[in-house]
Amino acid sequence: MADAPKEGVEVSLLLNNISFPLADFTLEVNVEIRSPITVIFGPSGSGKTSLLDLVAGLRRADSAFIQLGDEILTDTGKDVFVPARRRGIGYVPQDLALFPHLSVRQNLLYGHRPNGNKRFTFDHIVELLEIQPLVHRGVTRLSGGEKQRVALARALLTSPRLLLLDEPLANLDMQLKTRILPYLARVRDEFRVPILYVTHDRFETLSLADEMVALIKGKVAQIGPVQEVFSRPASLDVAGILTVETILPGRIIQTADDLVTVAVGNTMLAAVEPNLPPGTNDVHVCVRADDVILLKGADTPSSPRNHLPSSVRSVTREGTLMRVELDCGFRLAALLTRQACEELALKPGDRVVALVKAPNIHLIPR
Amino acid sequence: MADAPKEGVEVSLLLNNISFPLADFTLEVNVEIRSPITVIFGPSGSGKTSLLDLVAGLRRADSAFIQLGDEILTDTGKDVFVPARRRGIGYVPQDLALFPHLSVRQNLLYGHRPNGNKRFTFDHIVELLEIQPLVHRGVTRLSGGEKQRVALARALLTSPRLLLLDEPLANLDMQLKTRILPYLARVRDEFRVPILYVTHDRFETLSLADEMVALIKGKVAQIGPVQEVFSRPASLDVAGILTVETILPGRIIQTADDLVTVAVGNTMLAAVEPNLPPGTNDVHVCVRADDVILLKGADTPSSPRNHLPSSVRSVTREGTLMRVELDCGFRLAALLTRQACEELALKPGDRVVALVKAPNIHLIPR
Amino acid sequence: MSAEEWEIVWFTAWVSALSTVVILPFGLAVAWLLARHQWPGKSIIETLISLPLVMPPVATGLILLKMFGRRGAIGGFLHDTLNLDIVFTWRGVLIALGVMSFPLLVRSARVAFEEINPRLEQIARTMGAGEVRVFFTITAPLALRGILGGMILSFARALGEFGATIMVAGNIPGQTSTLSLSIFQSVQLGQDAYAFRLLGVSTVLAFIAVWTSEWLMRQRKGSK
Amino acid sequence: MSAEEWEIVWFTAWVSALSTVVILPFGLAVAWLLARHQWPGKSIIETLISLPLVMPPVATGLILLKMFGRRGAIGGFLHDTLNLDIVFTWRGVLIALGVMSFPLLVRSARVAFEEINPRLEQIARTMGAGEVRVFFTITAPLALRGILGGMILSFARALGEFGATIMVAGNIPGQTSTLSLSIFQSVQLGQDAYAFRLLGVSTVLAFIAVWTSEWLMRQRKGSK
Amino acid sequence: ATPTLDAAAINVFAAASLTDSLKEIAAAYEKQTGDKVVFNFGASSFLARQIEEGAPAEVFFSADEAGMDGLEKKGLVVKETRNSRLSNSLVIVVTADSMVTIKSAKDLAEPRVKRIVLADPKTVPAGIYAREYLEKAKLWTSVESKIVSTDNVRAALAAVESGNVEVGLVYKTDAAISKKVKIACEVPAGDSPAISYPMAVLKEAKEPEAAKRFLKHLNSEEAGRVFKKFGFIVRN
Ligand SMILES: Nc1ncnc2c1ncn2[C@@H]1O[C@H](COP(=O)(O)OP(=O)(O)OP(=O)(O)O)[C@@H](O)[C@H]1O
Ligand SMILES: Nc1ncnc2c1ncn2[C@@H]1O[C@H](COP(=O)(O)OP(=O)(O)OP(=O)(O)O)[C@@H](O)[C@H]1O
Ligand SMILES: [Mg+2]
Ligand SMILES: [Mg+2]
Repeated sequence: MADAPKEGVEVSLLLNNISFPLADFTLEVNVEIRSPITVIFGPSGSGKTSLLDLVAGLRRADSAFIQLGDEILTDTGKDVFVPARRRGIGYVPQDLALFPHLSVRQNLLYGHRPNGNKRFTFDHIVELLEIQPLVHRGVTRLSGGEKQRVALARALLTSPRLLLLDEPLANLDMQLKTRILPYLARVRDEFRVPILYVTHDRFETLSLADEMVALIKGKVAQIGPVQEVFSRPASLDVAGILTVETILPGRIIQTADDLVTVAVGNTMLAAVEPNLPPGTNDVHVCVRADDVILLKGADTPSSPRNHLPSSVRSVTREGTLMRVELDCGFRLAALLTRQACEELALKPGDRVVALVKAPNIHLIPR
Repeated sequence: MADAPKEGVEVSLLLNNISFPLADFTLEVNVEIRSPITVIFGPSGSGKTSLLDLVAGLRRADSAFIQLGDEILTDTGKDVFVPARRRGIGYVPQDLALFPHLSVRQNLLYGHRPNGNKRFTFDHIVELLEIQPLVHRGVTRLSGGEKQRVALARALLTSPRLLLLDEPLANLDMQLKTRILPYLARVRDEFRVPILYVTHDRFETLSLADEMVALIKGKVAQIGPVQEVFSRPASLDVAGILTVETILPGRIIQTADDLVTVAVGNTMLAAVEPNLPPGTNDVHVCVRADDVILLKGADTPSSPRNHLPSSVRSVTREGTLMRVELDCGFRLAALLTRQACEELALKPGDRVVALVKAPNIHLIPR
Repeated sequence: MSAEEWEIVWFTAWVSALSTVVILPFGLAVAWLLARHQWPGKSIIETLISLPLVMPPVATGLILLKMFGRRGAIGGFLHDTLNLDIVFTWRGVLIALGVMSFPLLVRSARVAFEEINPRLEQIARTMGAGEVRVFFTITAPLALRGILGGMILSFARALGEFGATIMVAGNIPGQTSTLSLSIFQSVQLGQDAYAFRLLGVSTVLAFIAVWTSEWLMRQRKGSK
Repeated sequence: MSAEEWEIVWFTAWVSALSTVVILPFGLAVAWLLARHQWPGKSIIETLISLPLVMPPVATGLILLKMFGRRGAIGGFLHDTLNLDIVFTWRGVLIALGVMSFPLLVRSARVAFEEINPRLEQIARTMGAGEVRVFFTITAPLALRGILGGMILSFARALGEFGATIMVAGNIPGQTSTLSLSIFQSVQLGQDAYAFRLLGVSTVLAFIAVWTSEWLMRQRKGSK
Repeated sequence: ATPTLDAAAINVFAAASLTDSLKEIAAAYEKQTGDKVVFNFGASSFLARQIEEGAPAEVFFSADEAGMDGLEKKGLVVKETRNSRLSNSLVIVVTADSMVTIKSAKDLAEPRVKRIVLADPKTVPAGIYAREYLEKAKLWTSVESKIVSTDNVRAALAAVESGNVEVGLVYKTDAAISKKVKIACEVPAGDSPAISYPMAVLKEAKEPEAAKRFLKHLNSEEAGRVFKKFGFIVRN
């Protein structure tokens, strides 16, 4: 709120030395967040909600240093702990926590601070989130998705300087999602409100986020731009939560600058992997199914590209797409649009060529 | 439970004459469900949860006739109302309703009825849903996704003869989802337990469901096999909730058997639409973005296929895919894999040809 | 303390606890009916239940004496059939204490029942649990705090009850004499020091009850 | 009813309601402290608060008389500085009723506070609400049922209170005589019919209280 | 009435057993003199304690001498005004339809009498006198285990009414309260201890003169007639 409008959203959220014991492990985080929308991605029970609670000041860590912009919110070393009500942080918790004794309208107005921006008025937000017909109802008489929208609107209306969203769209239909997501982007851009966004949803992540933090068992397994994390998961665990479809054991045969040749079984693959520690020999070879292109017939071989003659093992529906399992000496999965699949008239037993660009083959040291 | 095992899951769930007033509209349903897994799909607040409540016997409708297999569960006309506890229906409600005073284990065992099938024992379900480390904890000390899994396991362990799942995977990560979905399919096949599945998620719907019921404002807008509903939404509303990307006003020029020629602006499109009411003139023309194929350069014109020379307006990320907005006299959206997009090296201003098969152009009377 | 005093303390603790336990099932049943069902005239029943609170204890005592005396309807029946005397025995004390604390238990339990999310009970039913099982495994445990609160109030009230007890059970040393009656007597005699000593004992009993209930709640929280 | 009886009814209703209202802020504050904070010796404070329930009313009355009498610390001070007499005036009745019903209010409110999902209060704080606002807009409304329950109990107890009142305020017709005291007197004099008539009036007052609280709860439900 | 004590009124703290008679006397007195008499009836021991704690009373009318003695020792009584004119007698009551025949107190010791109800023999005057009488008659040790004590007369009568207690020992004036009990026998005046109702003006009285006037009236012939009507023994 207090920030003077600058070019772009300048965020700086420091989460240093955080140590917070949970049931089975300790949440240990040490990151600096600078991107306007950061997705916290991680499997169920990895500590995402707990982390947001610490940032919001709802739980107290054993040790923590949390700084938002210039203000130190928590510093256990110096016994600094700004109470939740002075943090100016909007929070949509996973359980929503709507006030059951208040009407929708009263919920929305509870922390409402008009901030002078005509495009983000009460009426506008209520309209955008399609809450209008509900405003005079009690919140106990809402459907799951309606509750979620009210909780989101309520947090937005407090004109926060940081938004914490804990799976805010999990119960919404695609139509609403696709309408709300750009709006959140606008909140970031026009309002200059940075967002920490917890989600499991690839669609939401890829559509919205700039950076992402992969949290696994309370530890930050990777942090970086979304595309980078998706294409170059830092570890098998991260690859797992991103559902990288093909992960195979490989052995490095040769390294020439960034170009690495790996053997998977008897097949040689070319990979571009600048960051391998020297002396690495055994690696996991990761290939995302949507990085695999299928061709029938030959293709002009061009470097750096891997040509893998394969046979189709199975073709199955996966969401809107088709998943093709291939055998090319090892098992490889490819994702195609339904149309592309029909074009190729793929059926089990067919011979095809699978193309994978070298930069799309990612190596994780074993 | 009581049903003798037959070939395939033979389900018959009759929901007749249901009339149940809700806040803004009345839930009115009249369907017969015969497929093993039926997804109830509908926008937020359309009455999905209310419908499940009626089936489970947790709320009473003004009028309803509900029959599962041979047994009449509700018949308001004859004052029949089998109480919830005798319906043998497993329910995972949207709010989960875990018993907060019991441990995870006690929650799971609450309604546990071992049914002799070795592959669906307590241990097996607990392992599959990755609940093992949680069993001795209190349910208040679980993360959102952990709660969801416990609720699902709890319902499965009652060996129900019908499962009602209300967005059971909304808070789970993809990795878990892709592991649990096939399991639900197995529950259906091996257990012969039919499932009514409420979700907003296209991925879950397409991966799992046989039939789907599109519920809009309390009315069944469409019912049919999933692929059919997705490719031939019965109305604009249904097209909307399925997020059909392109919807344009068109005028029918000519009808020859099933082959219909429509004019959208100055462009003529060929559509295959067997079910148009005679005399229809004005229609909505619907094209799903993933039914649009893009080519650079020419393609052998083949019938029935529409060739639309267009220029690229924008290329944006959408989830795992790329969304390409085209101008071909009207606006048209196409969804491509990232690879395909890179292959074509698409950038705004490029000239491409958009291909849409006639059967993929769907007409809804205006 | 003298042996006689110990006897009084022991009797008081025991009869107060017993009265609380005895009224528990009835109190919970009534509270449940009030919380879960709507019927015309509910407010009237509620008012009737709170009567022992509203009436001065002597009046309650007098009514009980009339009912449970040998010439009373209930007392006469019990005397004739079971040769059981209620009034002027420890049973009279029990009844007086129970009746006087009943409204406290009912009101607390009722509020607790009403606060329970009905969804939990519904889901328990879908899992095949009948009303009885739902009550004992879901409703009652979830209302535990309120029920315990009501029991504490009842027990405390029983410890302090005087007016109805002396009416129904008299003050028979070694038989119906409770701490409260002894304190009353000492106060009347101006033996304030002694009265305060007995008060101290009452307070200790109350403390034990309060502490036990806190401990129970902590146990439950810890076990989760 | 005679004018005199009306006067008693009116005085009783008024002083009982007033005592309930007067103890409300203190009761809620104490209940909140007990519910929300852990401190060593909490059980002791709790026990002390329930003492007026545990002690026979006469003992409570005597202690109050000693404190608020002209020779007592508080009473003497008030008499000397403000020329205000407490005992044997309606103020004495008020204090006796308030003290006697205090534990009922505290216990009910405390349980209600403890049942509130702390998440709701936390989220209210993230929206900038300070402790006071959180209490009045979230905590208290969510605990309404328990608070109302406690108020009903307090009011009913005030209607029925006898032992402490007669000690602190005497039974002075037209001045400190409440329904309870009048009923006691009539019972003592064997005027049972009259006593029952007054009991009927008490019951009506209790009914009004019960019905009002039910109505308030319904209002709230309806408004949602 | 204003809810404070009226300074001009005479506040009389009197034993509960005097309620009816005093009310009648005061009604006439108020009419005659215009003075206002305000009563606080209760158990004598309570009234004494209340006066000790500074209760605003002009006149104390106790049911036994002990209560008055305590106050006098503490210097709260105007000594010269103290007098005891009223007396009472003890009676043994049984239920109106009782088959139990009690001819004298000696019968109380017999096994057919299982319970005897008294007002509290330690604190309530009626009980104290009853005990003193039984002790004097050498019966106390044999009946002590049968004693049920209550805190007031009505409770004692109700106990007899209930049928669970065969006999009660109460004041003659109180026996009339209940129509369901009857007097089985009276304790002869000579056998019973000297029952007396002392009255006095109190030192802290705000209206000592009015109080003395009222006390004088209570000692009058006219008042005596009323007391007699209610069964009291009036000594001259
Ligand atoms: N207890 C209730 N009383 C009256 N109306 C209700 C109640 N609960 C929900 N509604 C309304 O009924 C409609 C349908 O609610 P329902 O919960 O069935 O929707 P839903 O399809 O499950 O939505 P969602 O996907 O958001 O969970 C909504 O408009 C909702 O506001
Ligand atoms: N109150 C609590 N006390 C102790 N441990 C808890 C508590 N709440 C949750 N946990 C545990 O801490 C871990 C992290 O929980 P958290 O809620 O932060 O997970 P999450 O990443 O948000 O998961 P989800 O995506 O399922 O919501 C889990 O193992 C959970 O069981
Ligand atoms: Mg979470
Ligand atoms: Mg729903």
